Amino acid sequence: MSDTVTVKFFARLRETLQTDELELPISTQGTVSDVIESLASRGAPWDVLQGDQPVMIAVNQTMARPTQPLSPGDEVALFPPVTGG
Amino acid sequence: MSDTVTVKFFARLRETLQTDELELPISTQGTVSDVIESLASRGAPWDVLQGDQPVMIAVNQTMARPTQPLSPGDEVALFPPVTGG
Amino acid sequence: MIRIQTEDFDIGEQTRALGGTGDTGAIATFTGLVRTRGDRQDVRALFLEHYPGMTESVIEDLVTQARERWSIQAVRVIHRVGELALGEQIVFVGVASAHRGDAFAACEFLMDALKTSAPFWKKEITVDGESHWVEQKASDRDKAKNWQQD
Amino acid sequence: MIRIQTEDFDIGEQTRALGGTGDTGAIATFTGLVRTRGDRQDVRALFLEHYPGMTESVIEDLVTQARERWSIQAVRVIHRVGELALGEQIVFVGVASAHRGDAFAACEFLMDALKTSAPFWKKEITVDGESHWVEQKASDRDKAKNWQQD
Repeated sequence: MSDTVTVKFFARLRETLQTDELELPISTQGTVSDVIESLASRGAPWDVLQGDQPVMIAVNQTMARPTQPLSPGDEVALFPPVTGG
Repeated sequence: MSDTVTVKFFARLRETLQTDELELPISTQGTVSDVIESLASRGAPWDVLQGDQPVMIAVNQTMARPTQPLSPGDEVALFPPVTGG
Repeated sequence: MIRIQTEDFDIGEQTRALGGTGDTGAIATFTGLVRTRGDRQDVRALFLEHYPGMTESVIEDLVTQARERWSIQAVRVIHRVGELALGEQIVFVGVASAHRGDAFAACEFLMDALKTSAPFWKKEITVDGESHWVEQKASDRDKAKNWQQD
Repeated sequence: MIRIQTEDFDIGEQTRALGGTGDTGAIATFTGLVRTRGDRQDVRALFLEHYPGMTESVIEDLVTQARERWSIQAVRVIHRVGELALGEQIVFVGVASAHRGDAFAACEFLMDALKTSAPFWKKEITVDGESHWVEQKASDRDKAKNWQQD
């Protein structure tokens, strides 16, 4: 198994970042926060991940908190609050 | 205008009394109670109007109380609690 | 629109008739069906009687109350009478609104109020050929009371 | 039955598919439509995006919660994605039950919960050709919270 996680972006985040999906290496004992920090440190537009607008998190298609530990192969999704229905 | 009221019966009452409608003379200052008493005094099966089962009243197609005064030409309806829907 | 009729109705058609103005965001509907377990088991049909004239005016009044209480755009109430077989549609209440909270509340209010104040009476016909008039439920009276405002 | 699809759906057909077993006495449905006044005025269309896979499993979970909480017999949820013009149907939730109280409650719960927990995002396209992502409403969060049990 690779030592990476897949990160997906939806809706406004997908548009702002002009990215719907990327692979990111993770360190041992990495969490969702580490992934967000690593991406935000790339500067604009990636700093939107630590900006004023709330970012929701799902890990392996289940809602998760920033403190959730990640394993290689996990699917992390970052998106704005949902607005369906 | 006649010095009578029309009395209508529905559902179980209509079946028990084998009557869907009749004309009844009313005295000056008569009420719905007077109509019910006059009918019940005919004996079985009419005494069902003063029996254990609740009898609902409408006068001119609006729900009414037994004390409601009647005028010649009024339409009185007597029926069991409603069960539609 | 309020209809008392013996004929069946099409829910899709009724629902489409409620929306489509561009202002409507929400349509809530309720459909009541003849079911096998009523007051007794093995119901095979219902016979529905009503008080022509009074029924329509009571429902008109309930719709007026709903319009005063919630922001709603269109209402359709259809109630069938006569003999209805197992599984058949008895009643339809559909409400259109800008918002779903108003649509749901008005639709449920209308059904609950209709059950206890519109002059309809149901007779159940069971598979053994017997028939009996349905009793009014205390639970229906309670539901209707819950909508009363202080 | 849960469907995420671009195609339209027929409410009559969906509702008929919910009932007809003879045990069903009540069907409550909700249909959401594209309306002209959303976050802004003069909306002419919506674009709906979702998270394939997660969306279905979140809705499955909501249906399981509804089944644990109310006595319900059948549930159908359809949510459309892609571009939808003014007046078009967006979402359908239909619930069949023996009793109307359960059907209404489960239907409203599912809609309220879906609004705040299923991964769908709406973009409004206005008549001037501009577009913007819709913001989550505090009123929707409040509605969903009201269903939380102690």
